[in-house]
Amino acid sequence: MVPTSWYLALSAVLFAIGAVGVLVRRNIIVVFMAIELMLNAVNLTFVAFARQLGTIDGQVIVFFVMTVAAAEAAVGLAIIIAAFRNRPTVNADELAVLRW
Amino acid sequence: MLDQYLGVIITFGFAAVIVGIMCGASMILGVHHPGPVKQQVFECGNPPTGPARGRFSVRFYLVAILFIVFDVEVVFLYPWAIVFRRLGVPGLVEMVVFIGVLAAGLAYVWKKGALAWD
Amino acid sequence: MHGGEIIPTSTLWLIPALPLAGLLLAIVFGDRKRLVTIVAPGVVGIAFAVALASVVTLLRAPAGARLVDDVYPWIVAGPFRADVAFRVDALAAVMVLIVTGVGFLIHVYSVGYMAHDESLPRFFAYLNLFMFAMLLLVLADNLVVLFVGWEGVGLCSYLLIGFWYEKDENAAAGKKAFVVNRIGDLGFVLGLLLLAWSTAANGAISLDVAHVEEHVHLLAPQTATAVALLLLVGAAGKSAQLPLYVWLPDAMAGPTPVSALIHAATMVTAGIYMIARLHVVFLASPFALEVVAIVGAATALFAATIALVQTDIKKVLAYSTVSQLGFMVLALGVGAFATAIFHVMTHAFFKALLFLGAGSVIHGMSGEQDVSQMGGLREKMPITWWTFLVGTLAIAGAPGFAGFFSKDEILAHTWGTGHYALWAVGAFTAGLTAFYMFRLLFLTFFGELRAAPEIAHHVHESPPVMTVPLVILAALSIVGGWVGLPEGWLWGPAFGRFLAPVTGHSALGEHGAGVETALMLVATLLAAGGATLAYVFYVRMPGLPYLLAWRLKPVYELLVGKYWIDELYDAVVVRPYVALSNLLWRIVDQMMIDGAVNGVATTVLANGQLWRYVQDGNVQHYALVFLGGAIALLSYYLVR
Amino acid sequence: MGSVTFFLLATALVVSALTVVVHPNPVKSAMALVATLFLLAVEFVFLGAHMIAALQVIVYAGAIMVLFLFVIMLLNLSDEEAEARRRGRALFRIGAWIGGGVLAAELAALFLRVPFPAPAAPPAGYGGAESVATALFVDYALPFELTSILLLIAVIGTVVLAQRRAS
Amino acid sequence: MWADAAIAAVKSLVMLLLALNLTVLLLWVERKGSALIQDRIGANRANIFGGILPFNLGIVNTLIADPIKMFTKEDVIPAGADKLLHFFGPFLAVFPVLVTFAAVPFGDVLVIGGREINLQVAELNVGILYVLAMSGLSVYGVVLGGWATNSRWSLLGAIRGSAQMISYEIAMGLGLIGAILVFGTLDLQAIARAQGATIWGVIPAWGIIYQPLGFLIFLVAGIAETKRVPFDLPEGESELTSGYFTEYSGSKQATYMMSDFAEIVVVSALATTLFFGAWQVPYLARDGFHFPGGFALALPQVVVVVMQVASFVLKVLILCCFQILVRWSLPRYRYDQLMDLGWKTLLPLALANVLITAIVIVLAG
Repeated sequence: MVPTSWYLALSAVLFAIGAVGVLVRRNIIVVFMAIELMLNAVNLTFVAFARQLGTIDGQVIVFFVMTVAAAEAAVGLAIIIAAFRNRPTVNADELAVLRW
Repeated sequence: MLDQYLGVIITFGFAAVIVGIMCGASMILGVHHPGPVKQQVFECGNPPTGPARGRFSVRFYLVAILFIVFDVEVVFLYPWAIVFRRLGVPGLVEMVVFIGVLAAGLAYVWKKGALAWD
Repeated sequence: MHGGEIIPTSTLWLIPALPLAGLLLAIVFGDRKRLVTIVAPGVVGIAFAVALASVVTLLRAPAGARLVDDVYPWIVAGPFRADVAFRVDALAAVMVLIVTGVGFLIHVYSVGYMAHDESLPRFFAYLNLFMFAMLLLVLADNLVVLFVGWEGVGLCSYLLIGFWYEKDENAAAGKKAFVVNRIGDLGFVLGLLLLAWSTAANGAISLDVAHVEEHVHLLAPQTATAVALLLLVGAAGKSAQLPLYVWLPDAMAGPTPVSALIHAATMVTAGIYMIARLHVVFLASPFALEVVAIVGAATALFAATIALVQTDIKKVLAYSTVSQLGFMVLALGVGAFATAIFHVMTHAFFKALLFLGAGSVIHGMSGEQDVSQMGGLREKMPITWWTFLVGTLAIAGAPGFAGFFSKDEILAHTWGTGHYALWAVGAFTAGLTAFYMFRLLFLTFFGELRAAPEIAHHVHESPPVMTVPLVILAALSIVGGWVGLPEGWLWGPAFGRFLAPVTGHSALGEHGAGVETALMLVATLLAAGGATLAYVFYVRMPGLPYLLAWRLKPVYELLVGKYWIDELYDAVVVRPYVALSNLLWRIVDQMMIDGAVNGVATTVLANGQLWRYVQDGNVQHYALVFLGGAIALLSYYLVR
Repeated sequence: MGSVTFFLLATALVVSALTVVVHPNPVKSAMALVATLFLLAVEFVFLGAHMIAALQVIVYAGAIMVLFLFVIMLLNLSDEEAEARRRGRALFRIGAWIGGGVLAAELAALFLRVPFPAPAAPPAGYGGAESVATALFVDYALPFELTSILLLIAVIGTVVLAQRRAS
Repeated sequence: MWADAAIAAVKSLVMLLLALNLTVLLLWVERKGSALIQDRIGANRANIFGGILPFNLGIVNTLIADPIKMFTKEDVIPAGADKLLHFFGPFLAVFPVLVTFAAVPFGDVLVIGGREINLQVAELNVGILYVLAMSGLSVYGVVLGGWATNSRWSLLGAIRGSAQMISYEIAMGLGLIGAILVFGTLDLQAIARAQGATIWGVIPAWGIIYQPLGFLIFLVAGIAETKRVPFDLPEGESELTSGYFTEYSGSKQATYMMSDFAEIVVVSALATTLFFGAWQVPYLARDGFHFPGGFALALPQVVVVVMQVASFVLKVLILCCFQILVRWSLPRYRYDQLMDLGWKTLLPLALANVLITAIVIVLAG
């Protein structure tokens, strides 16, 4: 049986990689993917704790997290498309102006 | 609980091997004479015009979004379908509301013409 | 002395009101010169008549009486009360007659002198305004009204000195006069306030002369000294005594009638009149009196020495006036208040005469004032010559003339009260006076005319409107002295007796008549010596003065440079003052106040600039901050 | 299951996650993310969450990543490495990487320090379709209904945003 | 532990070979079938044994000559294409499809030496979800194929293809839900066994009887998923040349072709498992036939298994031929008609079907 803390450590590493992705990448879509990665790391912790506690709640919450992530991805990318239409760039720096 | 997936893993292995052979075969067996003309993108003979990866209408993107939303809906339906017999009427009511709301979403999209392929 | 009979009248206000009316008329009919030349002198003449009438009524009244005209209650502020009221007692009577009389003559003279000047109306308006202020000062029953007059004359002297303001030096002279007077006035005001404060009794603060005289005993010795000294400062400012005399020589920049009227006859005597009026205060502090005497004597000697070497005719007369004023202050200092006023009167006559004479000479010489350019004017300007001669004799103290009696009385009183050293200074100065006056006389009227040819053939006698006042003044310079004969002669010191009730008796001390006649002989000898010396220097051997000047080079330079007092004041007072204000302006204002304000602004701006980089809209920068925060939080839990 | 397989799987996961972050070409990083999600699904299976693993593949790998690929193609994104190395960014990148490393280390340290007891053997059918379904529709009925509203909002939002406005 | 692995390996090999052979067979069926339909001869050139037989069924042509030609062709990769993605395109197109067979049961239980071997490669508790997941992955094959070749037309084809696939995936998913409602489980083996029962003793309880509309939606969506006529817009379009795999040659193109047929087989297999009683032979239980009239015929266990596998293969074959028949008889849809069908008819229909089934189940108790 692999101890739960290993899974948690693994999810921590994934989360950190996602965070760095958000910071480092200049292309917003890749930043967005990094955020999805962070979300999945969190899902991993949920499932790991679900197994640790022996209850099913963790997994149900992952269920809802996925739904929220789907909705978020949909709306987020819609925003990026709308932004792209006004200013043909996906570079995070050039979208520093709070309005377009 | 691993036994369930033993078969899956093994099938993955065999399938990967078979498909790998199929895809890679011509690279190994085939002749190698790359030429500029041969490597030209095929456009019914005339030289390729415009940027290779030109942009296209946002319509497809909308379809992808709708697909996500309704895929999630389908995914919610599956577990419901399994335990429906035990849930009985309350389960039905629950699902009717769920499907009703999403049908409203579909109706909105339909009326807004997002699905109309002009 | 006090509490003489009060005769209420209601005509005294007319005396100052008439010149005021003249002023208003001059303003209204400013454009019609002929009318102004008639109205202005006329008004002063009428004022003289009214004054004469009131003096006659005073003479008929018992001794020590005074006419009081209470016009209206001017200031009523709680315990303090000041009314606009006029009084004519013996002292005021003399002064008002001098002011209106001599004033009238000078007005007439000015009509001729200023005839060709296009801003004549403005001149007469100022003159009338001056007469109004002077009469206010002289007739004031209340020291506040006196002070108003005091400031008024200061203003008019400024306006008249700077009459020809187109030239910068005239304007500068006007300003200098005004500023120095203001310094004096400051002392005067402080004196008045201290006086009012310390003589307040049973809840009533008042500056009425009567009230002050009654309550002067309340003054503690050192307060009395303080008040007296402050009043002395005021008098020194107005009557051009030693520390504050510098403005008078420069005041010659104004037209000559102005110098005659203001800087000889009337305004400069205001200080003397004020001290005489408040003699009770000075008597209360013997130390102050000593100071007054010393100041007087010192000024007299000092001014006389400078007058020896002046070449400008008006400058010589100006220093002579300062010197004579020194004599009057000396008289006050030794307690001979009546004698001082007597000298004021005689001085008014012959000094006005001399100034107007100089004016007519300048008029004739078409503006030339330098004595070295003149000479031999006896034949060309006979009347001016004769009247000028009478004036010179009078001032030098030739026996029988006005100056003789008044100056000797001063010297007698100085000796009488035991101030032997001061007497010596006084006598010596009298000798010097004779010397420089005759020097002036010989340089102007004897020898050949040294002016340039175009000026020379223009020289002519002044018109009658100028020469008639000269003749009248010459008569007065002679007759004026006979009012105050020494004891035992004919009717004796009638003038002293007349003023006694107001200014108190100044005993001649134990020596009596014999001493006075002896002193008179000594003074006359000195005067004669001075005159012959001048005759030798400037008529017999014209080269001698230059030889002497070359020999005593340093002394001569010192005198010509007027002891460099102006430069001294400039260096000691003006320059440091300017430097201080510059310092204050540059350091305190610029650096500290502005600096502080701007400093705050710049620091805020700098801060703004600094923090602007934090919020640059780049989401990823913000995310990095998030990460930092998270790490910090976690490290806390790790460490705990 | 053995820790060997865990480590193998973990390294594969970390490597694919790193490629997502590092690779300049968006399409390649997207495919790397798909691989990561797939490996995570396998992790879920190891953790006994069969249902969630299947859903993960269907929803995440199957739907969301397709959308990402669509958007990448729609916007015709070129490789990014050209301007990624802009001079001002170097310091920032290093800072970010160090920050990430420290965060990972701290979290891992915290988790590894906690003495988790060995988890009890899960009940029959744990993580299977029935158990998740019953929990979902009985205990979490309200959140279930809310997700439908959430999805409705997402649909409306997207249509409004993506439509070419009159301007 | 190793015995299980061995058995599993054998089972997966059997399944994979079954699938591959069927795919290849279909190739021939289509070539010859379409020729038969269109009254032409079809492929008959290649002939190894010099025309021993009077007629040439073209089997050699399509089953041996073509594959060999495909594998030995030069692999041309267009300029500017992404080498890695160029390889993974076809790989991801076929791999998920082959892997789906792991969940499909092809028989009941085979007893060898006391061990009951479940004739299903992997008894997955989440069977159908696994199938759905794998079918979702095949979209990447199309998308990557189009993007990798750096050609505008293939990109357009890929986008259209993937849009079509994802639109019909939902309909397919909803179609299945009706069946699951009826059977109450996701495990395909359980569903297959459930179809062994009979309704009123006579009619075999196959899915299609309970879910005729469900089957119809599933089949249509399935055909659309395979992008075969009448839905083969991505490659058949006149202006898109041959869609997203125009730039592929040699074995990669063969792989793409094969993915088509593999998907047909998968759709048929799923359809049979869910709607046509999988390996069930009417009235056949493990020990033999039990006819409604009470008449029973005992059969040895091996014969029963053979019959079950045979019935499964037969049913799949029938469905495949049906799909090929459909290809050569229906005209091609226009793209907007295609999408409208997907979104505006199939989806609402499927939702309705689900609701009706639910209500019926609740009422019927």
